[in-house]
Amino acid sequence: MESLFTLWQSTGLANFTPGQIVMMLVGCGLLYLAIARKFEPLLLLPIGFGAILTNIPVAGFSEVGGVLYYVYKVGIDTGVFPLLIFMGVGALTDFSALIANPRMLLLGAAAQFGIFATLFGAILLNFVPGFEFSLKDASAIAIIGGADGPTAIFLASKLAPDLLGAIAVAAYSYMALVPIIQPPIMKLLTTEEERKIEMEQLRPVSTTEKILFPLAVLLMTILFLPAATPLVGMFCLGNLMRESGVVDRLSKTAQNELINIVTIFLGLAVGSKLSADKFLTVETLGILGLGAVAFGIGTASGVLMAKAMSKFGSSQINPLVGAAGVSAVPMAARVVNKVGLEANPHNFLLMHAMGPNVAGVLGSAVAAGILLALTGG
Amino acid sequence: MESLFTLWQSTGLANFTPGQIVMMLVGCGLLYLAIARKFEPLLLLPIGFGAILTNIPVAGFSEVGGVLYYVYKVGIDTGVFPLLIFMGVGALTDFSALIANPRMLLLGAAAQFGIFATLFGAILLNFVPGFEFSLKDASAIAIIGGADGPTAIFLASKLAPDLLGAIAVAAYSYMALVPIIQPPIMKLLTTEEERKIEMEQLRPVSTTEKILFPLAVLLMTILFLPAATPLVGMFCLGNLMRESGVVDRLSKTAQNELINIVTIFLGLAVGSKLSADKFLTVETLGILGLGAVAFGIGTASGVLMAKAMSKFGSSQINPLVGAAGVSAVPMAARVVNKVGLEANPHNFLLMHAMGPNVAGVLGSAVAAGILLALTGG
Amino acid sequence: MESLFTLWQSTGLANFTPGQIVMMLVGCGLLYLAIARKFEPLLLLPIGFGAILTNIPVAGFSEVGGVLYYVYKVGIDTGVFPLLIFMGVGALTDFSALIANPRMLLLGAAAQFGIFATLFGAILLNFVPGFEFSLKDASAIAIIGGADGPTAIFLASKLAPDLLGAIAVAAYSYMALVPIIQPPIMKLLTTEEERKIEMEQLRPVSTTEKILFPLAVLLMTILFLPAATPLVGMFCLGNLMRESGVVDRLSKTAQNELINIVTIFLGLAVGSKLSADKFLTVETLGILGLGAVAFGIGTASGVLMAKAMSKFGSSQINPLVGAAGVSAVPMAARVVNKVGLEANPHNFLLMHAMGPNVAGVLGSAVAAGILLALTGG
Amino acid sequence: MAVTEQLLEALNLMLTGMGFVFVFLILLIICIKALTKFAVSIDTRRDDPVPSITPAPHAVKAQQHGTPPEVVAAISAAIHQYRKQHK
Amino acid sequence: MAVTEQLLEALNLMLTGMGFVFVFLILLIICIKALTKFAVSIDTRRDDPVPSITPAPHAVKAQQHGTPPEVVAAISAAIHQYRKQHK
Amino acid sequence: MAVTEQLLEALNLMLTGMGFVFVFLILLIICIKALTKFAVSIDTRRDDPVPSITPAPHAVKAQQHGTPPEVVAAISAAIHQYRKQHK
Ligand code: NA
Ligand code: NA
Ligand code: NA
Repeated sequence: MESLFTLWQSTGLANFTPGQIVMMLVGCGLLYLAIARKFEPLLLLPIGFGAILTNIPVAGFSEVGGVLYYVYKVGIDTGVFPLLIFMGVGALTDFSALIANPRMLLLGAAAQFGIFATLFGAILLNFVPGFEFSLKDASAIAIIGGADGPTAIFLASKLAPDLLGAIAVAAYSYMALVPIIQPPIMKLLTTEEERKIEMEQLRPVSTTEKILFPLAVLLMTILFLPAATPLVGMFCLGNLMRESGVVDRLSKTAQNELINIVTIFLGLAVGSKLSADKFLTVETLGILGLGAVAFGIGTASGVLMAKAMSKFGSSQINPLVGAAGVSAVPMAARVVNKVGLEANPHNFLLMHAMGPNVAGVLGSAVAAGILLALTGG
Repeated sequence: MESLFTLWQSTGLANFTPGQIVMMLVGCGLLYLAIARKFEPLLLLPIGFGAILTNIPVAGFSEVGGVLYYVYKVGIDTGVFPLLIFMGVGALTDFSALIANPRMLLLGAAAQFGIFATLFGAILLNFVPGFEFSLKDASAIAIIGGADGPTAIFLASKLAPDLLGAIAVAAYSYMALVPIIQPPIMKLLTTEEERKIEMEQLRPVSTTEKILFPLAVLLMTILFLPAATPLVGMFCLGNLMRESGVVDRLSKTAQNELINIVTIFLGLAVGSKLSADKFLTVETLGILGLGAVAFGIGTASGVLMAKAMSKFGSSQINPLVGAAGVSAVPMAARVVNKVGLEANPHNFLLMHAMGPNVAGVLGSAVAAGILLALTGG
Repeated sequence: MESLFTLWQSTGLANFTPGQIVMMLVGCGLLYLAIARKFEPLLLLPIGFGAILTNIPVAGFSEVGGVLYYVYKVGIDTGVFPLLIFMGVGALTDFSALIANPRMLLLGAAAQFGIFATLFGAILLNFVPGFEFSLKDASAIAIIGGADGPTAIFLASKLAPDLLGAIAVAAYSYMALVPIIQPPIMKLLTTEEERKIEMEQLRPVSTTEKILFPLAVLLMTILFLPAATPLVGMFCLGNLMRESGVVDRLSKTAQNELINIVTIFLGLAVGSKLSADKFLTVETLGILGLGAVAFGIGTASGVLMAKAMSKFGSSQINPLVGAAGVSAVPMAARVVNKVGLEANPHNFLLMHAMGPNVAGVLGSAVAAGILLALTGG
Repeated sequence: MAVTEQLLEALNLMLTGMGFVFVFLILLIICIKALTKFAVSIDTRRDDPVPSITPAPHAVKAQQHGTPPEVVAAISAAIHQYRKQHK
Repeated sequence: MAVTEQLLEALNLMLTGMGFVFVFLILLIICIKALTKFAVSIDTRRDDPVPSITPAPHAVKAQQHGTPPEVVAAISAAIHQYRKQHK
Repeated sequence: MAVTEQLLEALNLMLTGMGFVFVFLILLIICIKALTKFAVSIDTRRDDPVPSITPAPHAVKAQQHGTPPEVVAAISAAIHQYRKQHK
């Protein structure tokens, strides 16, 4: 009898708190988005599953000795996991389009206005009772506008670990929602004629240029913004391994097994931050709202910048490609291509959008570095 | 001259203890079983090698600063390695046969009687002078009857770390010996006619069912036995990655590189527990004896349960498939198939035995959770 | 304005020290050797990149909390990374040539004279003002003559962590320079006639011999030099996994993904030791000089030993194969083949050189064990 | 603790544990049966009931067609090239 | 800190940050243009300007020839063997 | 410690170390020769002496037959299908 009672006391049924149930439903929702809707499944599946595991009563996944506790400590607290993802993404990224047309970096710069406007917005929210975002919090939230998962996780782990779960979930969710968020804004800010603009074909890029590119990016970052070198440096390392052509076995491993292993654990660790007490707050609502605003502003400022460049520049630019400047690689570039095809069925913008797309990755890494340097990392 | 003496003093010859030599021979024996007899080589080879390394005098593999010390600390002490293996096994397991015929879970339940009977037996052994098993020790030993390596290692690392080496070696050795241990018991408890029974073909299972299955298993475990969620949760994560079809690159990595890397280190770390002072005790003899008993009882209760179900149930069941309920995937299912073919050359039981076989994995994970919950994890 | 000033203060430009700039140029030089000259790119590329990262001002890659700090702590301080590389190299090595002709071990022994002569030379350098090498330092430097990267890193991490960066860079650089360093010495010490000697074909080797070989090597090391068992043991584990044929999936992972992952991190961690204050010293010049001497003496003593064996032994030996005894697998063996072909276009020495080549790996691991045992690990 | 007392506890553990394992797995049987019905209702609502009540699509592809079309295409191209080279 | 003060700081951060991003990426544009010239000068000095001003060689191979020669060779051998076996 | 003393120690280390390396590797030579005899005796006892005194079986397969039978089978099937599709 006594052991039956012990057994009952150790069931989940006897220990659930309402918050845990809600958070498990949130986890199930993320799994639904990942599996049924195929929204960023590589991260939302492990995040959703981690959210379920961390909210299991008694089991103690995220308490000292629990497996998610160790994974978080080793991978997120140290900042190592997002950096390894960045190395892998660097090894997966082809910068040809950007090297061929470096002016596209301006679009990647403009789209970061989503970040800085959101930072301002987050502080504005402090006028609403219940919100008390510090500048660090606001910076970590604003980075959602960078539309880059590992950058968001890296910055949040440094500036606002308590908000990490909500920030990461918002970042990946909105990245998945890019095909829904971006097209209306793109169409609102452009005319049918502008969307029909065809761009001239990109010149081929030599191997030497591709090898020198990551080194040049790293050099600039070292000179002007060392705070961004963890992110940019690992990214450039991955890209150099890819383009140098002399360490193919390392590059392949960084692109596949290593990034896969880290992705599983990163997702679980982020999910482990989705505990009821940290997530079920009014701040999460604010973060979700601000994230949507950030994406919208980023898209808009990218498009407007492209319009300005087309007007004042030497060669015509289809303003749609500006929307790819938020990053969200390669989803945003695909959306540009799709919206472009709707206006002109012979207009393939994909390659042209890859330039601003990868520029957006650099841009948000630079923005993250600035936020780290100015709000104190 | 002096340095010659220093050199002599640092040789193995000058430092061997008899126990170390015996344990190295044990390690060689495990290597022999793994290489020449192909008995569970994936684990017995690293375990055997680890046993040799840990017993080298002077080298200090398992002392602070030694490589096996770190591997053990990081992987076994934390419980992370067996959980990662479980994730990989989940990604490797196809539950179709069980979903098509869920009553097979009863066989997986019955076979766990091997565990609980052995627990009782281990305490009975305390009447013999020299044995002083606590309830925790007895629970950790009994799990050998679960015929599942990572479950045994996980539970032993929590309840009886000192016995871990002997328990793991016994578990893997008996799993390898399944083709020798099970057939006589199976034949003793069944008639020729029973062994000839053909079972109706299993219905096909939909992708939706396969995706929902790991979630359902996890839900039940959360509700009724959170203590089992580390094992069951990681297993279900692996299976969900496999069946969801949206994260194939993660699933492939979990099934291959990740599980391989962890297997090497898990084996070495388990082997590092085969030091003379921990292994060369009368308790090890008891553990080896109890393990054999556990396997026998598990097999018998699985077969008897199958006979009962066949008698009282709606459709006929070949009682041989009950033997697969001990788990030992996929060896036990293959043994069932082989013994079935001996009685009826047209009777392919392999698919039917896969149901109880994977049910046995769940059953022993549940049993491990109960033992953790009741004897204090 | 204030934030502009903060931003300026956080740029690299405002914080560079001259030493950091010099070390970054050294890192660029290593990248150049790796990429443009293809000198040992698998290690020199990550080492060079790590050297750049570690010298970035403000970023703090190698300070507590920085990613290279963690990588170094986890992988080099513990000695785990070089041991895992050794396991992978063991899984990649085919000992057939050495088993068929075990006398080649004598060449591997002779070439280690490069190590011990350099040890003496390092102490001799103490007569020059500015040098104050301890016996431990001298031992760690001398191991460069072993022409084996992981052995050098392992020993340096135990005996002289401060010199690790310079020692590793010297070891890998000279290994890359083997095609330039060795041929003149080989030609100086041999006559045209000697270089034309053709050797009899090697007998085929049975699987059983190949399986027993790593166990025999391990046994000898356990008996006579346990201090070398970390290196030799992991090497033999890798080779046993390879040859046993029963754990192919583990062997493949050890040869590919695992060694690749570790190589990336090992390189970065070694590079992180190339900080200005540790590297830009007169000692580094001494290390570079001594390393060149070590390679030269090792090559010479291998060739001379081969000449002696050919004169006094039963069968003729082409003295060129002695040069492969320094290890630097497989570069040294290829150099032997090339120099042999110059003298006799029908003389393929590659297979014959593989024997002394892998013997050199064992020889330098043994030498490392002796240095650890005698100068106190 | 006296061995007899331990024995009683072990007996208790055996009965409770074995009972719980059965209860749990019986509940799981019920759960799987419910799940199957739920899955059928989802799949029919999606209006493609036939392919979904079969093994996973990729498994089908591999079993039925033997060789995936990309491989066939690659090999066709290779054969074409081979013939050109060996004319 | 009062919210207004925070707001001022945020505004400051917005302007400085956005400005810096633009400055940085404009400098990078200049840097890339210089890099391109440098790369051309390196490549011409190496005396093989034509192939180097094209995409990476392995990419070309995969796109132009469709099937790499090793695969063709392997398949040719396989077909040969197949024919021998099926005569 | 005076440099001369260190030098003596280094000399000592050189002689002891080099001697030990030779002794160790000579013992290993003896050990390998014994091992070879032992391996032959094992292999002959297993009654299949011929294949065992050759390189590892998988290596042989790859070298002799060129293409493993599974690949041949897969390609045969692919060709069959290809022909059916292109009739
Ligand atoms: Na971005
Ligand atoms: Na079981
Ligand atoms: Na060597």
